[in-house]
Amino acid sequence: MAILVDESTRVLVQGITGRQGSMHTLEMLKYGTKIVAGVTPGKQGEKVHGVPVYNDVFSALEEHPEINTSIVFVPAAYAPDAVYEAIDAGIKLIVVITEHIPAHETLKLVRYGKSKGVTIVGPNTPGVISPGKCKVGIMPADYFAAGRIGIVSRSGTLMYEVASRLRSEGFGVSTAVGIGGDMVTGLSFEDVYSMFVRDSETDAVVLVGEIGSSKEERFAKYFSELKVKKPVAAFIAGRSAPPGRRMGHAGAIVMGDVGTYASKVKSLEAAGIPVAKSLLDIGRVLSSVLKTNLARTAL
Amino acid sequence: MAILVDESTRVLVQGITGRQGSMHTLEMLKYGTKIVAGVTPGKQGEKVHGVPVYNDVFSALEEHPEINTSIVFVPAAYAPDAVYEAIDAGIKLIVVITEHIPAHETLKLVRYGKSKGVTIVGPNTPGVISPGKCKVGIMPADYFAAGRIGIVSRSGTLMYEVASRLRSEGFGVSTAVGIGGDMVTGLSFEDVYSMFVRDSETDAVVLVGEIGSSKEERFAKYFSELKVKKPVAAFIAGRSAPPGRRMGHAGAIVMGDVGTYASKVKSLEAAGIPVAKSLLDIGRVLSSVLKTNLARTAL
Amino acid sequence: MILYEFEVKSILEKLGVPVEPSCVVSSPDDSLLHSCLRTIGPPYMVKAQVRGWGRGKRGLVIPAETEDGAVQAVKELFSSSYEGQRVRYVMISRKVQVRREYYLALMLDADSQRILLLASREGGVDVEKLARQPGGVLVQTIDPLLGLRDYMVRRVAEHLGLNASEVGNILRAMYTAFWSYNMILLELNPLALTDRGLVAIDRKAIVDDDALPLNSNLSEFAARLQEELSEVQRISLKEGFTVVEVGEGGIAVVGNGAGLTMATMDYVEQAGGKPGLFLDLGGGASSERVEKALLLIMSLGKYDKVLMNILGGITRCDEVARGILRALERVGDVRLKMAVRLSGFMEEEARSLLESRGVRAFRTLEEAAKEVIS
Amino acid sequence: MILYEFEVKSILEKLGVPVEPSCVVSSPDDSLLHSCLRTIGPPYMVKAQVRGWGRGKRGLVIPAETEDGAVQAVKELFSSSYEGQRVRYVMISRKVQVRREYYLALMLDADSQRILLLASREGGVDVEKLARQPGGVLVQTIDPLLGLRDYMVRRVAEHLGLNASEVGNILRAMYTAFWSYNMILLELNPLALTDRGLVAIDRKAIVDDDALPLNSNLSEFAARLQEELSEVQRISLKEGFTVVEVGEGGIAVVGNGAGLTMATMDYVEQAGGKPGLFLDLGGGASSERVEKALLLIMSLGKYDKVLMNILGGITRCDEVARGILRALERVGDVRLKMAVRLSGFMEEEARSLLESRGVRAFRTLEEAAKEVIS
Repeated sequence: MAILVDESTRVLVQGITGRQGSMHTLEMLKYGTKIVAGVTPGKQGEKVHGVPVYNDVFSALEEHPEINTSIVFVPAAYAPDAVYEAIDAGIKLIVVITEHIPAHETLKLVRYGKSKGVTIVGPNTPGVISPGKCKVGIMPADYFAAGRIGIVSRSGTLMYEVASRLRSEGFGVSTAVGIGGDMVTGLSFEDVYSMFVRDSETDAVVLVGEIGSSKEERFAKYFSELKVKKPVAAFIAGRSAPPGRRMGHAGAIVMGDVGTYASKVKSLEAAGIPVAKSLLDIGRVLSSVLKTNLARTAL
Repeated sequence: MAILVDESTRVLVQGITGRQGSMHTLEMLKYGTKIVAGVTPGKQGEKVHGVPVYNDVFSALEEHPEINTSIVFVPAAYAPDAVYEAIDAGIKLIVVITEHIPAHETLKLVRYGKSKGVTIVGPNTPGVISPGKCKVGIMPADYFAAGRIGIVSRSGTLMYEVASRLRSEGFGVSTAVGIGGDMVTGLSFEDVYSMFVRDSETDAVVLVGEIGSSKEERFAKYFSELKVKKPVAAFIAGRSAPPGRRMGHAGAIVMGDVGTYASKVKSLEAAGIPVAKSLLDIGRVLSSVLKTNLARTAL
Repeated sequence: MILYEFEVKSILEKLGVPVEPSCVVSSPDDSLLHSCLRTIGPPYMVKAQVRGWGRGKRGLVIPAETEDGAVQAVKELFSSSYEGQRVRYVMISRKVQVRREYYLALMLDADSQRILLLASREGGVDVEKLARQPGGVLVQTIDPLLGLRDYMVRRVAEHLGLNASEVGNILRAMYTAFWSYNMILLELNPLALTDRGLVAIDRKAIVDDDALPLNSNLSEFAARLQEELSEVQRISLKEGFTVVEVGEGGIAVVGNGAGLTMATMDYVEQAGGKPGLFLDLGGGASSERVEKALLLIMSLGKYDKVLMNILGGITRCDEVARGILRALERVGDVRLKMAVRLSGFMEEEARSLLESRGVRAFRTLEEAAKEVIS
Repeated sequence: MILYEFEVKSILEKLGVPVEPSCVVSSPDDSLLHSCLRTIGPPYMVKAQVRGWGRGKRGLVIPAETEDGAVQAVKELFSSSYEGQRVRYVMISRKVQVRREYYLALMLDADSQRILLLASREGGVDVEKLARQPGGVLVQTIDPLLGLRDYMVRRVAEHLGLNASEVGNILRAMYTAFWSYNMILLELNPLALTDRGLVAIDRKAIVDDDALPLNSNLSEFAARLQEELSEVQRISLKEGFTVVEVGEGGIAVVGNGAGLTMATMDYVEQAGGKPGLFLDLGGGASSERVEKALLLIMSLGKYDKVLMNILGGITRCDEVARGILRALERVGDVRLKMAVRLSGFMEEEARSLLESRGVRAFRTLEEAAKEVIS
């Protein structure tokens, strides 16, 4: 099964003729991802690594109705429009690699996507990989061995680091999802975790967080109230970072004192999620949750 | 069971201090509907037929968290705002009695409601009644005997007429739903029918349509493609009406030749739905579908 | 309400859509006519302003090469009519050299409950034919919560083979107009490609009647319509009646609610009667409104029978009865044969009121109809 | 980017929010100062313009009853500093007679992924305290697809006990500003009730840095910020680096990606090292950007060790290696102790490039960290 992407994924690349789009189309093709079409306005008729290019998403879908996923490499100024087009054309999973999309744009976009039942991964995400099955993203595939651990991460390269440490300790990954590093993202930790809970190929989840915002605290609260769970091990980056600035009074009113390393670790541990205190510790912590929790959470 | 409204319905009346709002609050109370609060800005603290009035929906919900349904009597200029407030406050069923809300406003409103999982009945609807259980609307309750026939109608008074004919021929109603007479409405025939199909207390459905638009043709198409069905009998008003005007070329492009009495009857009959040619015929047609279809559609 | 072409033109022009020079006169003797013709310069297109479609086919658009020809055409058009209505305004436009004609429209589609943007490479009267070919007309859905996005502009420009920034300006103006004026339909047909770029040389719009009292942008147009209304239409608009002449019969069918009134009329026809007038009182009719409706019917002088079918609910039967009695009192010696069917809220009160004055009130439609058909 | 109060004031004023008369000077000798003081008239509030909060508590707001007092206050403020930064602008406002203070804010809430409208009956510094009481602060969610609706205005006005039309004008202007200037936060604190109605006498805003290159409404403010940047900040902004001084340690930690760089820094600290600088290269760093980052670190003269942790992906390891070598070449005689951990895309090429020039490249973070900590 895996989550979000697998053997049945058929991919459209938006912004396929750009430097990043073209390079990662090749990388994804090498990995075995089924890329069936690309879009760049004005470039209809061209091919990129053998993939046909269309002027717009509707035209691509007319020729390739099997497309069910899009990956977006379009620059920030045009990316929202590209995503709206994909949503309106009926694509239900859209992975937005683009960084530096203004938060207001993303806010509207994500809300619109949700209103149409569309899953948006990102923006500012490395994407999604289900090792051995499909990669819709820019992550180096080598770090990700196939296996039964789900990874969900706010950060890109840190996700690779964690995956590579898991691999070196003998753990493989069912699916790894970068939710994206921006203020506003299409998926939350909760969203991805709930997919892992329903996935028969995932035994446990590694959550990779970082300081700032209250995404981890929210997940901890959600997790503590869940009835059906799978074990979770967490790692939070930013333990040594100096305290950041708050957003005036409004920040204090809305967020209170959350967002710090201490607050995140406290929330997660209180919810029963052990937090690896060092990158070197992740494998050990994961092993421990797998042992202690499997019995009571087996589905 | 019934659909949309039943014994568990707890109602908020928006615009409760107005003439219509107040009069129908009384009528609904007499019927046994559980009206727990009303809203009129600036009238907090008053009572209407014993029902407490609040300034806004949020305040009403704070005091009466059991509210799950709202009925709106607010004049057209302010009605959209009232409905947005009810949606944002988390009420999941909103019956909009108000007529003459501009179509553009309704279009946005209905789309917004759908994006939040809210069911909007109307606008320009007589409302919903599940005889013997609950009435959230302005229909004269006497016309509706309790029973196992679902009614869905575009028209208000014609729905009463049909219900009263059914009653006089011994049929009772599980729930009667006025979807509303406007161009844009929250519910379609398909939406209501699919609820009736899932309702264990409904054996068959009477569809009351009229000329104009293609709502009946769309229902016929939907019905013909359904796997699980309950019997339907239809009546269409406007057989004797002179042909109306079309909306320029755009109308012809989008709608073709649909919307006429002949087109509606043809579509419905082709889908296997008999159409009563006269008001006097509805009971007979309903009896016939109940007999012929029950065996194969029993759930 | 269908807007006049010149009204739509003024809206679009304000929003930056390229249009041809033109002016409008309201009579053949309009003092502005000659200065107008001189300012615009030949050749001309002289166009009757009508609230509807199919003007070209009816000879209501006349090209003219000279000032004299245009004056002639203006005269001719003012003596013409359109669907029984005299022509009240004539527009004189500079005739534009057209290289190609396109079709662009926005409409509120009741069925998909979305806004549709329609675009065709073939403008003018062929659009409907073209629509039957696959790909002939591009239909782009616009979500009302999202609005017009750049990708939609690109698709339309692509389909038409036109410059995206020029098409974008026009589409954005159209979309703004569509919302600012509560347009249910806005058509540019044709949108002409000329040597100087795109020009919208004909344009039509329907605005939502329900927006008239609420949207002040529409007051100018509503006031113009108001002036043109017949007495019947004026009263109907004011009272919220829907009145339609449906044939040559002598029976006026009155009901509360469009569906019920239609069904009543259908029944009359099936039972062998000849309906001539359809009058929907609308919801919650007061005695005053019922009285006005009946006086209206009598004033038309064409109907000798009235069948009134009222289901009480938001409407009170006793109010209806009072209205009937007041109307009958007002006109005194009545030739009108009247059958009333009343049911529902305050039915008994109504029945006794009517019968105390000798008006028969029936319990069923069948009985009442029999009375007027026989 | 945090805007200056006077920048926010100009935005709000244009949108019709009532504000007090004021002017801004950029030095105590500003030729405008005296005419400004005369135009405004006493009494005055003299306020340092800073990019941050807590100005009042730090004595950076000085009331003055007379022109001389104001001149004195201006001088004093220009010789003050705020978080290590000198004060560059001082605003002189007419002091307003305040009957009551309120708090109004709009913020983009990352967690609920909605826009929040916050309103409190108590303005000024008590807002945070008030927020802890139930009902102390009204929090109204605004759906970005819907926008500000009248019912929200009514709720806020009700909560504050103020006139809905006055509050509505202010809220609508705030909401427009919020979107037109990509504000992540907009605070009116306090919004003052005076004898002449509501006046926004202090205001703060943060705009989204990602919008700076895209939203031309922000260019004026971005240009002002640009002038104030240190060399390090200027280069960081240009190259897309995130640079933070994190302590007194001598180790500069460089990584590609914020999460990875933070985790690297965490590891260094846990292993007993003392990080002094955090530098995130961002995604897809080219050799030029890597070179610039290293030159930047060296130019600061505070760091004798660099730990670079690179996971290839969108970034190519060989590009990173080339950047390192170019930086080392440029500075010639290097005192810097450098440990590089490389992994991923083009790792082997990178390793051989580096090692051919005697730079050690490690396979694991542990090894690389050991090198700089020891």
